[in-house]
Amino acid sequence: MNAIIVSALLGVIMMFSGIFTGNNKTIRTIAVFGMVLLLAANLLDINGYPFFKIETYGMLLFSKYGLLFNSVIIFCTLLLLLLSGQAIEKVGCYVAEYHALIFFILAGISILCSYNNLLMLFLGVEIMSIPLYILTGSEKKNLRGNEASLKYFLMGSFSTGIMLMGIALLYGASGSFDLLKVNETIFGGGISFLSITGIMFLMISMAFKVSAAPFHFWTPDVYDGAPTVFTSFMATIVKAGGFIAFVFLFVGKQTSAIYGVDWKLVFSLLIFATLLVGNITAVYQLSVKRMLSYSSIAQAGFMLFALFGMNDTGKEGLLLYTAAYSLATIGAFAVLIKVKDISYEGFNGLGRTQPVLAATNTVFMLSLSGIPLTAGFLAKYYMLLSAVQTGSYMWLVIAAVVFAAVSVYYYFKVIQAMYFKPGNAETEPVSAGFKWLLIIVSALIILLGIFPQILIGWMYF
Amino acid sequence: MNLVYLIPLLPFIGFLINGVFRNSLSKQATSIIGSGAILLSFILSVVAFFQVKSSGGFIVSYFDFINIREYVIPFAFQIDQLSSIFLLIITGVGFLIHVYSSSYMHDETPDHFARYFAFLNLFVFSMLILVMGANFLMMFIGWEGVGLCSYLLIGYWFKNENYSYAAKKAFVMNRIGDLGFLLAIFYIISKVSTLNYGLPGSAEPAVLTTLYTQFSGAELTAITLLLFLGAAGKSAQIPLYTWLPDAMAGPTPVSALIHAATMVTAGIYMIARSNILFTLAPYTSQIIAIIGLATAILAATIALKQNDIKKVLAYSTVSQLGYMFLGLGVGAYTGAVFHVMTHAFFKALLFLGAGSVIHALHNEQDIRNMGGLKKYMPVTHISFLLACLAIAGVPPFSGFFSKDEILVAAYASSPLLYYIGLFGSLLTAFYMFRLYGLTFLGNFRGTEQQKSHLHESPSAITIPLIILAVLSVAGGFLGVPEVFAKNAHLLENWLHPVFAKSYEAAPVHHVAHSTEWILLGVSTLLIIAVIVYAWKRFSSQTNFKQNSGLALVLENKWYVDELYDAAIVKPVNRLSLFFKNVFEKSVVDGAVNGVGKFVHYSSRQIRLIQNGSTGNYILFMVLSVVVIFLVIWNQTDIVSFFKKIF
Amino acid sequence: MGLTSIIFWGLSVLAIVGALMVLFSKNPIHSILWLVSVFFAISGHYILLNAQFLAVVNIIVYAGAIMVLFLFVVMLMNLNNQTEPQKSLWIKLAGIISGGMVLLVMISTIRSAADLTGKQALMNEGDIGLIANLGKVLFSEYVVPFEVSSILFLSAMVGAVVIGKKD
Amino acid sequence: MPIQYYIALAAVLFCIGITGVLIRRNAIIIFMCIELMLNATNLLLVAFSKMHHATALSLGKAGNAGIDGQLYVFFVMVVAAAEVSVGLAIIVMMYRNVHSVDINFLNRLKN
Amino acid sequence: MIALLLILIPLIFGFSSFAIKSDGAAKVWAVTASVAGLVLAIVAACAKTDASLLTVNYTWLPVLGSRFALSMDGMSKMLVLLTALSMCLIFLSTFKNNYKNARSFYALMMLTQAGMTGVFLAADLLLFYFFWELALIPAYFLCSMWGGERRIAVTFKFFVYTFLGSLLMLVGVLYLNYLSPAHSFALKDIYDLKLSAPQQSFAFILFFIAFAIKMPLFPFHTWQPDTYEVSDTAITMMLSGVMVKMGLFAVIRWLVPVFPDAVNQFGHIIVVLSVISLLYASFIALQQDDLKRLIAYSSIAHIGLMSAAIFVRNEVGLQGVMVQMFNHGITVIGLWMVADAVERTTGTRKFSELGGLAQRSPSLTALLVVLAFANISLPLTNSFIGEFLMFNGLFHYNIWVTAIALISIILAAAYTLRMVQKVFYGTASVASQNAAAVSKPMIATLAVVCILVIVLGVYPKPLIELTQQVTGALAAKTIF
Repeated sequence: MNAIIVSALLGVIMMFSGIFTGNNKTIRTIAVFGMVLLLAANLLDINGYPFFKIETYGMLLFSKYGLLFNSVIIFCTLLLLLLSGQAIEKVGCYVAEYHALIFFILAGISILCSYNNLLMLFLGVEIMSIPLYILTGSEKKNLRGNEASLKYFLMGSFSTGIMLMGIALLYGASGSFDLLKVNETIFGGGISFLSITGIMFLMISMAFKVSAAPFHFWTPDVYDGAPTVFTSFMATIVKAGGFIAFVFLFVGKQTSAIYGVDWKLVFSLLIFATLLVGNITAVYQLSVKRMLSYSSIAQAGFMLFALFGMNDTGKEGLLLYTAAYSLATIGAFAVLIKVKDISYEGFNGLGRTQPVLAATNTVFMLSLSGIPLTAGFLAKYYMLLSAVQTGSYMWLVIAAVVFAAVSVYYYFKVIQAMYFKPGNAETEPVSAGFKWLLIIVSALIILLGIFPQILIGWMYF
Repeated sequence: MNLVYLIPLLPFIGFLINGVFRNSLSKQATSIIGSGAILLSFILSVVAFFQVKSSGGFIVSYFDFINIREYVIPFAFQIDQLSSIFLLIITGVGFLIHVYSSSYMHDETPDHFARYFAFLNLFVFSMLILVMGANFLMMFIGWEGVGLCSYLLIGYWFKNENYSYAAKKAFVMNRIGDLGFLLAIFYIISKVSTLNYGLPGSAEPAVLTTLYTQFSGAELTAITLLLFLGAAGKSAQIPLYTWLPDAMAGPTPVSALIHAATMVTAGIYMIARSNILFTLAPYTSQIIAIIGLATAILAATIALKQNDIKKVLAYSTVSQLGYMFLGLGVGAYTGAVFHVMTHAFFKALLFLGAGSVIHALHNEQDIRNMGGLKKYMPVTHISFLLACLAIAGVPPFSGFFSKDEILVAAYASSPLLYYIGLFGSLLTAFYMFRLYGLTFLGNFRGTEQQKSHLHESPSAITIPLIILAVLSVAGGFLGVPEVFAKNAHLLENWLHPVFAKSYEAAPVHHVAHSTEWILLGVSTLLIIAVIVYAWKRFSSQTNFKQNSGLALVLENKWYVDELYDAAIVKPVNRLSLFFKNVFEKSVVDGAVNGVGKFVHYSSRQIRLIQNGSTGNYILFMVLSVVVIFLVIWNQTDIVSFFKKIF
Repeated sequence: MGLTSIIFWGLSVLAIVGALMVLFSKNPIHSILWLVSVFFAISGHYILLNAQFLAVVNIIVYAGAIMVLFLFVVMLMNLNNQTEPQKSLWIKLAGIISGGMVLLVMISTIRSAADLTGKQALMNEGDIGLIANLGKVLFSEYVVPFEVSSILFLSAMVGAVVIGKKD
Repeated sequence: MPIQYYIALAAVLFCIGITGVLIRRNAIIIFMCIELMLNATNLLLVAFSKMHHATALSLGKAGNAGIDGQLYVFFVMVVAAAEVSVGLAIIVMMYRNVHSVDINFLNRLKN
Repeated sequence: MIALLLILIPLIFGFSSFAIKSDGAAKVWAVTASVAGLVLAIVAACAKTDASLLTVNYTWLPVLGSRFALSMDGMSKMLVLLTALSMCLIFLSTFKNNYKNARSFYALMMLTQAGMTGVFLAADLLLFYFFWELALIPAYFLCSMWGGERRIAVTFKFFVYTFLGSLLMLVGVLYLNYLSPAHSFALKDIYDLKLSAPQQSFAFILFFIAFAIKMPLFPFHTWQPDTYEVSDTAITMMLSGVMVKMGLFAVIRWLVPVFPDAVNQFGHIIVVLSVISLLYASFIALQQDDLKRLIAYSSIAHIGLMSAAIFVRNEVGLQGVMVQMFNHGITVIGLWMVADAVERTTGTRKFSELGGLAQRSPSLTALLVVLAFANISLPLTNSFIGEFLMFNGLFHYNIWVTAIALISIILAAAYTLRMVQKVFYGTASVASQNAAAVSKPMIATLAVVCILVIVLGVYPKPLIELTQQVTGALAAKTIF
């Protein structure tokens, strides 16, 4: 609860800060401190110090897992602000509003981290999405931004419609929106085609939110068109929000074969399609930004394994995966923002001109491609483990690793460009603080890659 | 007895010194070290010989070469009657050739000179290991070692590409034989878990003394055939003989030492050593006899028309080796070893003599450009003549005794073998005296410049010639057949322990003395007749017309090289090129790259779906929704389908 | 067939026809007006189902506010028959077929849903749709989502400002 | 009324909405079709709400049973309103820049 | 403790090497580290089985059931020794070479060393996988940064190929972990697994592909000649001398004992594949025109034999493989040194442009000849014992397979001698005439290699004794 209220309040504060000060730096400082505050509030919540005692009538249910997930998300947002905060200023003149929207989105994600009612799910998803439409189009004169925004909006609303239809059908089958009751009715009763269809629609709309193929079409275009800093935000934090919502719908219900429906089959097809589209299409991209957006699809394919496995390993793994993936992607985008030319050629020779950027970016790429000793590896490991633990669908696991090998192709192209190709990559001026921050992020990635229990252990202490 | 290890070690030390300090040693020092080491070895060999004589053979074991749970192969030397004879031949002839070389190779620069001696020493070392080894693996070590040295020495003049090609050919062809040898070794070791020969007469479990009884007949045949394949490679028998004539690319003393006197007889040593196995495998023995004889005849026919002095000798060597195999095949092991010994003397002599000639003529090797050297090089001439007589088998020269022992044994086995063999020895007499006649008789046919430089070789060359000539003449008396005198066959008596088991297993058929007399008489007469004819014919020949018909075929060695080239070398190379350029690139790597290209291609295709049109996106999404529903409703079928596949 | 049924069928036909006309009107203004009529029909259904509050809200919010906003925008852009882009026939056909397939999927769901047989929607009675009841529940059990939706509005407001304000 | 009728009606409207999204190029019309889809679900929710109420009535514990559905509809309308405000803002912004609302012109971002 | 130090030394020295400013200092630093490593490895190899000295077992990933467990048996000792020795030889022989950005070069070399050492020491499957990859990544950077023209593409192929293999292995790891009742990765627990035949087959294939790519075995070998050709020779030495042994090691340590039934089932196919590999590579080597490619193919051939000898599953063959792993490493490093010397002095590797180098550098020629004959496993060179035992093992399996495999010794002689002939013999080509002098450290190191070749060839007992126990234990467990 702390996180929802604090982030909403901080959103309001940010809104007004724009009125009281025109200084972007001040606004950013406020935002960073606000974020720290938010993180602290959420951490306190985990440790059993909620600020507010509000009767939610079962609308929200705070679990350690959800809160922990939320903390990871907030922490990543904090890093994003620290690393790429300056880039937000360059987007447009409504810096305070952008920050406010970010906080509102976090409020939505916080809801998604603790919802226990399909209504809260719906509201959370919408609170998360609507500000994003705006952030995507925040570069108002940029036609690509406009286009991305409109595409995102149209398809997002469409998926909202699908989600509502699903919820309606579920309601029809169960008579309630309460997740527990829904589960009880539909997952415990006899065969109900109404609820199967409902769940399918819900699943499809969630798949849309996490950009799982074949509902991923918006992703590359929107990520490409949006201002890079917000792409980074969307690809990591928002995607994580989508996943946590998705996971709460399915995981932990032992739903592997309700009504004789083998959900694994559906998920396996989704995963396969996602991995295929994400990895294969990323291979041919010329722009690193677009590559990263396809990469985010590909990574989503791996994250979907948590839903496929529907077991605790999957949940733990998703937490780690989110952290690993978000850290690396935020870092990669932070570097990307600093590089003037976002095509692969723009990275040529970065290893010489900006060794720290190149080295840390290498760590990010290694983590994304799942090389051991980086968090990305153990994250993938957990995901595959959760799939293997189901004892079937080994073909999917093998397909996944084959696609992981394909993913190496495009991630390593960046490394190749930075170190092995001749060139003089031009960057914006880079401050020492930025470099140190990047180093810290890489260190975190490696630390998580060696001792994942420092994160996962929190679930159980 | 503890000094036995010095016999091979001394040459090895010589090799090391000459090899490592080749840039700082003077030629004289090099030759002293090189020859001295062999001389010391020789002396020690003599000591060893007398040790054997006084107290029988002995085995000295140093350490476990291979020591695994299943078997132990010691690094051990076995000095017995057989190996001591070979020791003497190797070190003795080896020493002479070292001395000879110190003069012959004098034109080389010091470092190459040292390299030469190092190789020569290394060769002696390997050869000694070969004959001293107490088990088949040790023999194989030496076997390969001599192959290596042969390679190094044939290719000694490495600037000449043909020479290094010949060296390579020699080594590779030997390897074909090694394949058989190795397989035989595996066969033996997997059957009896040891490779030790065992001392003759000893009861300790060893392959050749006791354990051979464990092999079945078929196994023995297999093992012996494989061993013979090895022997055929090393000793230049059909079908693996073609390397030997090419090996004449090396310096002449090398040809004398390695490709005539010692290394090529390793095959005979091997079979003689494992005689019991061969005796018990009559089928193999027959094959050996036939192949030996065939080689003898084939090589002899080729030698008839060769014009390179060394080539003639090379084919002669092949031919003589064939005789030795014939002897082995018919069970005349002593005869074979005897012939090895006498052959070592006279063939070394022939080569050294040829070397002397070549030296005098400044590397002229074509006998058509020689002639009349008799008066310029008397020592060489006389020794060469003696050697020719010896090889031709004129009594009482050494070749007579040894060759006749083999032929008589062949007769005992089958008269047909004898007749063919006799025909071969007539050919031998003919081509040897053709060689002799063209080289030493008549008038000098070379250039004036050569003529002006004609001279007898220095003493370092002539002294070995003389010693060898003496041996060629007198060596035969070590094995005087029973026909002449009872128990005069010293060698037979000496070697008897080694071959005792064979003689027990298959008693040698003795030809009646009267028959033997006839055989000896007839063969001697025929040989002398041929010699006289050849002498007459070639002492005055001056013009050499182009060969045609059979002669041309003979001159071109029955086109065997060409046949091998077309049937084996070219196809192999073509296959190799096919693998390298086509199969590897297009198929194996093509598949790998194809996957990469396919990914690229699919990437280009799949991204076309992402065509930017929102309408299409939504259309795809809607279609996917429908598909997913279809999947859900037909999931049972789909799941069972997947289960079938995976 | 009672009055309720007649009204039900009448409203349903109106809704479907209206919906179809939204699709097939060339002129965006007409589309909007047809959509308004659909909303009215749906509101009629709400009344039929005795959900008066929603019926009213639907008319006020949707038919009133939202559709007027639409109308406003369309007029602002001066869109009409001539400017209206048309998709090619094939695409249209594909769209219709796809939509039809989704319909098939949904209809077959209903037909297969055994647990729905005999279930009736309560017509013209039941007071859960009355504003008093709704209000009570909304401000007790549903107070959290109610408050949360304020965040949504705030963000939408901020968003509209960010997007709409001239730089 | 049998609930199937309502579901069918909602499904028809929903699918007409989908079809509209697919066959129109005008962003505003598409958006309207999406609103149509939302309304179809709203209708369905209300119908279900009444269905559950009826079921509860028949079991004799009516109370506020089924009221959730109607409240949900209320929230959907709220959200829809917010969405419309943002959506139209985006469309207008787009129109300002390219003077068109044709989604087929939205193809700068592809592949 | 030593086990840990063996990994830590190259790791720490490696990372600190990045920070060194001067290239010369980095060189010295690397040599120091490698010598220290060698000393440690020798100490370890000589140590009697003292658990506290040679094993390490720390908690690492409790949530996954993996521990940081290292242990050293004879095979590990031998291979660690090989690694340390190789690095020493590599650094010393290339002492005169100047690499651009030398500190990174040496740092990455040492990191690779740490990874490889870890692979040989790991007693935990997941840890093994970690090290397996840790060895690969720095190697990738090395190959991509220092080497010939096409290095980026070629190295990338190498990387993706091996990485794909490791990922398949990862699936196998997961699968084993899933099947293991204790969900443990410990070597002992993995060995104790009771798997059904289909389970074994499935996991076996996954592991085997990974290892087959690493070894490499026909038809997974195509990355290898390219990579060896384009990367700098110092790196090639490491790859070919040590890294390919990882594949063999892994087969012996993690494949054969774990999946006896599957090995039984697929063994025949793999033996055939290995023999094909052996002959095929030999055939290709026969007509190679590039010195490095020739050595590469020759290496494939040798590895093929080793693989065959493993899968014939008898103690003799296995013992041969053990010995040969070490000896092949030594020999092939020597050959690469020669290749490096040739390339650096003449500037070319093409046979068509070489020839007659013997006149220019006789010492190099002499040393090459020793190595060439070691390459064709002449007796009294180190390779002989291994090949002898392996062929003997093969013989136990099937005489015809052995006979066919033995053809390779003929081919080996043919291509190796052809190489000697083309590069060193004949008349001196332009490139040879202008050849620079070979550096002193290179000659000295080569001499050391040659001495090792001979010494181990004459007295292989230490190697056999070092690995005998492992072989016996393995044989007892799986024979077979």
